[in-house]
Amino acid sequence: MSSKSWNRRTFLKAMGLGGAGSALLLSGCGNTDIIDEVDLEVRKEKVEPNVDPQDFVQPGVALYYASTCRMCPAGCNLHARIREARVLKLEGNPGSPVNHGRLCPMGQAGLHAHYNPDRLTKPMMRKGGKLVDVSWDEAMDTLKEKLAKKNSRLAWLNGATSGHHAALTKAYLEEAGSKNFFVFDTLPPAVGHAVNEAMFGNAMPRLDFKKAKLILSFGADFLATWMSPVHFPTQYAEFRQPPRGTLVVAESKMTITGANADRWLGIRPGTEGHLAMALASLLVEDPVYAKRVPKDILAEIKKVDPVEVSKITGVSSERLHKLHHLLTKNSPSMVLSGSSAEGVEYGSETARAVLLLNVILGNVGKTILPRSEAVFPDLMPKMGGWAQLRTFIDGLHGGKFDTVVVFGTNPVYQAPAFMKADKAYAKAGYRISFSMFPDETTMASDLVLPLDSYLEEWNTALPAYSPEDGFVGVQQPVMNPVFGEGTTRPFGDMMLAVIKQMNPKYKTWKDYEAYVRDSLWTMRDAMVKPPVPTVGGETVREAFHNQVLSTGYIRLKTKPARAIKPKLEAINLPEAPKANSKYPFRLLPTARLGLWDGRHANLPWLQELPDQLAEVVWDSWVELHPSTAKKLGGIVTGDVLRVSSASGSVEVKALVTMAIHPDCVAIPLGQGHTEYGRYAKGVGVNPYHILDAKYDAKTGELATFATDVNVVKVADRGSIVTLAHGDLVLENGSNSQAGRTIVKTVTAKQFNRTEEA
Amino acid sequence: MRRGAKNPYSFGFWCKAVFVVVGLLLPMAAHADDISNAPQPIRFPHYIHAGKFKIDCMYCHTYARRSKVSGIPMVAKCIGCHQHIPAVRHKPRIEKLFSYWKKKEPIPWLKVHDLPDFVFFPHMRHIQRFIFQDGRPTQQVCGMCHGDVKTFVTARKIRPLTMGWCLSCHKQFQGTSDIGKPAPASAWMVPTSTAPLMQVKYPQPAVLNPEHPETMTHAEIAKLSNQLPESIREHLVRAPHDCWKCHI
Amino acid sequence: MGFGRMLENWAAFRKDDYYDNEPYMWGMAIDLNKCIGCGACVTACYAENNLPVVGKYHYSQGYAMHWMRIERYWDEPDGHADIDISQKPETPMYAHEGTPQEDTVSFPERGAHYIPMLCQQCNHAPCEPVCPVAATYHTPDGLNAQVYNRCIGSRYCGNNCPYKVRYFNFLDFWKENYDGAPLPHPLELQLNPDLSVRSKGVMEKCTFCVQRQRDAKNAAETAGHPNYVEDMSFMTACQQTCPTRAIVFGNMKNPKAEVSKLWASHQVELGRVLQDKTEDVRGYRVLEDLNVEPCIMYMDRVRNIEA
Amino acid sequence: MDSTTNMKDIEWARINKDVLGSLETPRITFWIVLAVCSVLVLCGVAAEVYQYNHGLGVALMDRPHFWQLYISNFIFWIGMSHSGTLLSAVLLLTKADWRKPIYRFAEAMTLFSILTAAFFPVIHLGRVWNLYWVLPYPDERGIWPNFRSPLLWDASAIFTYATSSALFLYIGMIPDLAICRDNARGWRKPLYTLMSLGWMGRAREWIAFRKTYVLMGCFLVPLAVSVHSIVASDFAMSIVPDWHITSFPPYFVAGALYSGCAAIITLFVMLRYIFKFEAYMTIDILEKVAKLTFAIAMVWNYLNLSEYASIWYSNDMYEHEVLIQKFIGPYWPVVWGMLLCSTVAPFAMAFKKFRQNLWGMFFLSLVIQLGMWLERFQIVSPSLASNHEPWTWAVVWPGLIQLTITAASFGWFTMLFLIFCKVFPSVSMYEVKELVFHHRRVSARNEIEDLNKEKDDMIRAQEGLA
Amino acid sequence: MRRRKMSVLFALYDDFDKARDVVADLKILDMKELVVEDIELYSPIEHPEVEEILGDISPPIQRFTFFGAITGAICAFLLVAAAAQSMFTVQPQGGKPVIPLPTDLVVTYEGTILFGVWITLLGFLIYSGMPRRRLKKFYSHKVSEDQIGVEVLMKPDNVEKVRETLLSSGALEIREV
Repeated sequence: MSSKSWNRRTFLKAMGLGGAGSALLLSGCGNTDIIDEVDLEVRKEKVEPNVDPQDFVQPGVALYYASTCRMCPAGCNLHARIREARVLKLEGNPGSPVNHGRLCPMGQAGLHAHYNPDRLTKPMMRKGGKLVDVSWDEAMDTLKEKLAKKNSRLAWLNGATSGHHAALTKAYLEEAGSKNFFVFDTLPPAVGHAVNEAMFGNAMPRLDFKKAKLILSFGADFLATWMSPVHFPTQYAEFRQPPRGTLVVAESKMTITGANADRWLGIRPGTEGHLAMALASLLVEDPVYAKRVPKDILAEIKKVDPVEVSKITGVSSERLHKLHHLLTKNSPSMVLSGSSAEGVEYGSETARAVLLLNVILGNVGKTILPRSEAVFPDLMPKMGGWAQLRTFIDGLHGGKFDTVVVFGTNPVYQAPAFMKADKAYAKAGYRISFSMFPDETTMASDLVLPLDSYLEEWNTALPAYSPEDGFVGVQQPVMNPVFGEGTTRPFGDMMLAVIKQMNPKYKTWKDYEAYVRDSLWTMRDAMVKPPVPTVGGETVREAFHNQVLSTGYIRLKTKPARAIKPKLEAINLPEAPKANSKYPFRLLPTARLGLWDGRHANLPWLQELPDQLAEVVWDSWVELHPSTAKKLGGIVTGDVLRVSSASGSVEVKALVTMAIHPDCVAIPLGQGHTEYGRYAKGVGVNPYHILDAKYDAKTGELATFATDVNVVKVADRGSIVTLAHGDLVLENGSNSQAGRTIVKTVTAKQFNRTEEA
Repeated sequence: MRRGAKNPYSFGFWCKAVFVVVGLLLPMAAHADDISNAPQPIRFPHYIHAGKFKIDCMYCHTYARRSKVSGIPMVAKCIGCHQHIPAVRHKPRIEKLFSYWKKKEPIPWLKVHDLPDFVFFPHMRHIQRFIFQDGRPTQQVCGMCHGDVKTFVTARKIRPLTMGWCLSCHKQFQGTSDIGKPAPASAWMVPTSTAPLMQVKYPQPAVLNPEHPETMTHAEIAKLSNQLPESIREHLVRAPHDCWKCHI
Repeated sequence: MGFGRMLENWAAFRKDDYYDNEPYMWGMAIDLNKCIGCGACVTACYAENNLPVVGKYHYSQGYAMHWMRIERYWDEPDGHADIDISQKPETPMYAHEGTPQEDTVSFPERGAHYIPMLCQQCNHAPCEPVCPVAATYHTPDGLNAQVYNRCIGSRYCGNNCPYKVRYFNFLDFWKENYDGAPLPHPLELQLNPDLSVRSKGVMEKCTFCVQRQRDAKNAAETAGHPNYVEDMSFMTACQQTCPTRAIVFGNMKNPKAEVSKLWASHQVELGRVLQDKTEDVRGYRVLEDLNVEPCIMYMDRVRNIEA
Repeated sequence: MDSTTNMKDIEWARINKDVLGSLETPRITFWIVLAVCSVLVLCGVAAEVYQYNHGLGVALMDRPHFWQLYISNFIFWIGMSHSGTLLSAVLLLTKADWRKPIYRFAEAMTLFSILTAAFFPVIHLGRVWNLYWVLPYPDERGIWPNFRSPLLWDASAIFTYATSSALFLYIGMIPDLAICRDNARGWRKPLYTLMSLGWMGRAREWIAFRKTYVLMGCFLVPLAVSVHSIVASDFAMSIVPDWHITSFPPYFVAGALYSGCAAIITLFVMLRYIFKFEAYMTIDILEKVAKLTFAIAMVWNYLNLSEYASIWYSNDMYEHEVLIQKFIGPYWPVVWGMLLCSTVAPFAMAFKKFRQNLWGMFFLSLVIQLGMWLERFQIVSPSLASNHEPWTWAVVWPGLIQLTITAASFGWFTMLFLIFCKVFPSVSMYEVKELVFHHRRVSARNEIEDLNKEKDDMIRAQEGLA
Repeated sequence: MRRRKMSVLFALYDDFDKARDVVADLKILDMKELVVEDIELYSPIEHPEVEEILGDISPPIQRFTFFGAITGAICAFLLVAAAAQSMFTVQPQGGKPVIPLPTDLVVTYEGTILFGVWITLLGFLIYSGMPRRRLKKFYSHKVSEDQIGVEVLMKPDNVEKVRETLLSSGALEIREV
């Protein structure tokens, strides 16, 4: 699969032999241990020279390669630190506009995905009902036989994807003549995208944090799990510089964003829209704002009664007026709507109500900025959501698909129990899974193709939220396949091999690397500053590739964006949520920065990284407010509770915290795997499994925050493992500073006064 | 115990026992440390390369002046010369060398100078200091730690390479003063030649270090250094008197 | 020579400015106004410094080896009444009851208090004088060094550390990893060869990424300016990854370094217990009143109380 | 109640016979206790081996609790050693005769409790195999131990204390060893011959002996005080809240004497029973010891309360926290148990009836020792539990390994002590003889005075007749 | 003049007073005509009175103690403040004053006591003439039990006089060597 000519790739190969086999490398630092009696390997140390490295390769001196992070769709740009052909550390690419040289915990933990001991190393096929290892030849033959033909009954389920993976997949599906391409990813706010699309003409308009004086977020956790865990924090830092912007967060369960808010409004779940409408109605009393909305909607807004709303939401009316005052005083501002607000049956209504505030406040064009249309639409990120999974699974139930390919997502684990995803998947004729890990879906497949990690393969990746238009991140292998030649393979090589059989014009590319290099080369003319040869004796193409690869991203020329003309539609929010005596509490399946939607549960570092608010490690828990705990008969942290909804129940330990509304209980996402390797298997529970079948009316997305549950105590206090592990801390309830001034706080006024200069 | 009965565990008995045990252990201990007789994949004759042909150490161990590690020469380097030496091509070890090359495999040398893993020895610093600053002959400098390699076949560990041994040198070069204030270079540096410092060029990695601005000119450095306090400014070179220089 | 050193030591009796002539004095400034508590720094530290993963059971025993932890407090400390923590909280309606809740519900309406807690590299470090074998000591760079291969594990330093940021290898976490099995292949390939892997019975702690310092100094020396490392030419792992740039690290002997500027502008000075600060300047050092002289300055968390 | 009545008619020969008899035939209890102790020791060895192989994690300490039971045991045993010095040296210098029958085993107790205590810093180390690095010897690394560390002061103090008290014990035994030599048979003969250094009881020897003995006594008293002050400085020199207390050294010394006296009472009763020493270890000696104990108990209580008071009025946030946590925090059973055992219980000794009740005193002494052991635990743990950094507050109770090794230490001590009593005379024969001698003198003088009085009376009567 | 071999008489008494009397008698006898060379008392317990009987034989052990203590103080102080300092690289002093006074005091104190005790022991051994390889021929176990022994050293021709003196004051047993 790889060339034999001496280029950089082969340098990697030559270098990599040490890295592939063992840690015994040049410099004798391979095993690092403070006493020799304890050695990570038993053999006498060896020193293995390079065969024929490039001249810039020096044992003992670290090299940095530019690539792109694929731990989440945000697509941050990386610098990978290489020594002795092993990638040791991932840093952000300082030049990148996405992450400005910074990374989030997941980006750092990419190494553990890459070096994970549970990675699949051999292709597997289901023979006689169970998966057995097979040779690559056999696997590839089967793959070609299954895929390399016209087949309209083929279904392809993909995780959030972008760049040339997306392009290649699209190309293949066109060749195969199948329309069944589904993209499913849990966390990207599909409803919000749809509403943005309808309202502002773009799924994700650019947001200017620097300009905003006030950010009002309705459950948009933009500091952690809302699309870009790194880019938004970098912008947030600017936003907090003097003159310091104010952040107000209205949500039912505190997120990291809420934890950094100047004012956190714990409002009743599912009433974000009502709050927004109330604010709108207060605002439009001022004709300046009123004239920004068309008459019909204005009338609708005027109907809303703030006092009534403050009853519904639990936000007192003086607080409402204070908020109204803030909004009028700090302009331009920015109002964001997030997953927890949109995850209800009337999600798109809520989102529209929230985003309407931006229009009323005249933020559009100031902090909400337009985008120019994509230069290469095929490369644009495909986000997808529950709706597509739903159609996919319905199709499976209807027996519409005979061949199913799953790549980069894990429906069997993600989908709620009522969807019966596993049964549906079992119905498919032939199941092919491209995967790095033995996850639930993969273990249920017929043909399993072990993939290279994103640090081992060529690709391009576009960020889910791109700070600039026409930005393409480049991905290159930073080291050889960890498990050596003939174990794992890049997705691109396999698909290319398939397509070659269907369309000879793909034969021009030896492998996916060549394909990517060529297509990058074709982008050269569209680039803002095409690289020119700097070193003597370097052809233009060599110069292009070297510079693009060492930069790690390319910027494309874009047409100027057309200004946003908001299209407003009528908003019809339902009345306040009905009282539900059987299931009194609202279940909030909240995403964690770290485990994300569960795809990172097999990374030890992230399992050991305490949750940023609950401080719990290696476990699942359910959060309740102290008053709720009291109401349920004195539940204390650590008690085992049964959380049961109409469609199922889970048992999980309680964690009593004040940072949640008493009407709801929150269970974090990410745990509860039944497969997925030693670190993830059997840890915690998956709240998605007990979701009810409720869908957003407009977009048909699953309403993940709309499930009502009941909570009963089943067992007495067990142990719950937190960062502050001490019983003293737990018994003190909220972790208090006990009178010490460990963290001091000053007011924003003082801050601005002293640090303005 | 009955009087007069011969004590089987007499003092002499213990003496003998200890003697025997030590006699058994010593060679084992010695053997554990010394792997000079370890079977290297290729019996590389240093005495020919360094002795007969007087090839500079740093011609093969080329990383020594740039990196923490001296490095084993890449296979390509061996081939580079030997493909032009048909006279020895028939020798079995050369055949073996070429077989490695054909398979594009590294040669699994056994490590001879194996420091404990908590010891970090920067070759680069020592080469810079003794060869490029003092201008001493290479073989003499390398010989300080590696012995007279040009007489060896395969390399042997002939210096203890213990901490005391390191200190014996460092104390000497450190001068008497190690309380906070470093000794000026003149206090311990014995320039044996006035050869100008050799400029060592680092090869350009694929990308610069993250967050690393393009390297500054000496004028800029001088300007910046002038902002340092007077006492810090003068150019001082000194041997480490700080554990963290070698142990982390 | 020993005798000479003895005489010098005696001559220097009661001398306390040994390190004034040293070119480096590493310090840090952490802005709690920017810190969002995401934990990227913690993971970066795991990756850079060969920290073992201890697993759930050992974590519950308090054997966790994170050199850096992010503490999350809910309450406002005393003496900050200007922050109105006594907000009359709203009285929510329970869906399953018709009537408003009697007892008022209280939320942490000002969010959480995040503070990254790592070794403060004290200048009057309480951990240093108590080590029986001098395995922990003060480097000329003003760092609080821990020599792993000298440590015999008396754990006195750990007791004496007011910040409790010294971490002891209670078990051999590399031989008995999170589940009692040795570290599985290929995870060991990730280990950083620039510093050692600690075994059981050894105390360890944050080193300000001394391996990076060493490389930077080597580079500077090779470049011909051994006493000058450019500011930001290298960073600690936590600083480099911090998404909000809340952490700033540098050489405080260099007046032009960003960290020294921050210390100066926030009026925190090394070598004095009670800083004479003008009102409202945010700089402070945790547990300053113990006179341990930390090298890390924190800047107050900020909240807009009009909101 | 005066002991002269019974003491003076003891034949010297009988003294030899009784004490030497104790070396031959103890009660069966001796062997039972010995067996139990050796089993305990074996368990302890097993535990230590396990801990050595797996690391200290198995001892269930955690991050704030870097020190726990090992250190508190260390203090406990060091403390116990002090009473021996008190009885032998202090009472020797103050010429208190009643000490003579019991000071020998008190000294033995001193020695063996030091030997027991010396184990704990070693067991406590994370890397025991590098223990020798604390010794100041010129090694090739050119690094010496850090003498600033109170742990090294401990090392020096304990070394001095162990050797000195061993010598003191040995010197004091020489005349008795001579007696044994003269009467021993079999394997004991060469042993005693060797150890008695050819003592023949010449006047010169006696005079030199007495001088030496007194001089050593003068050394041992300040030494004992210094040793426990240094142990206290392990804590007082740190900045841990509620350790960093100026009054710790006297507090520790008082506590040491307190627990030591209790231990003496225990062993007193034990020996008296096992070796049938009723004639020498008389009830009134027990009562004297009890009075001493009671006085020391009051001193200790005073210091304890004054410590609380000083913390309370010091207005130091951190120390207040610890104090409160001590009384109402998770460690309350320990603290209240200590107060019950060693503050309330000793008041029983205020009553003469109780002081003279043999087994009552035995039980009380055990209670007091339990209390003092708890005291050591509540010095070490609660301060670490609620330290400066609220985030790391934690509670951890000692695990099985720690408890096993603790039990083993008690077994080890008792075993050594019993073996000593079996091999060497645990009652100082020559001093008892001196005691008897003086009592005879006194009674003889009384008789003579009586005779003179009678004579005078007769003379006066005759004068009256005349 | 050529010294003639001395002969020894060893008498045992059951009471210290008798022994004291016989010593007094021997002294009187010795005053009349020089017969007794030397007298030594053997007793199971210490009798402080023997000093004035046998004349002042008090050994100067306290001098040993004194010099031992001084030596110990000096050695210990040098160990910390000199040997340690000369061994220290800059590392252990960590930028702090290099003569830690409390430490010096503590270690010096302990050293003082340690050496003091040992050298006192030395003095004791020297002045009590111990350790002795074997006991004297006439040594009797009775001495270590309950009887007082009197050893008299004299010229052989005075043996008879002394013997009757010893017998006169009721010696239980007399051994001649």
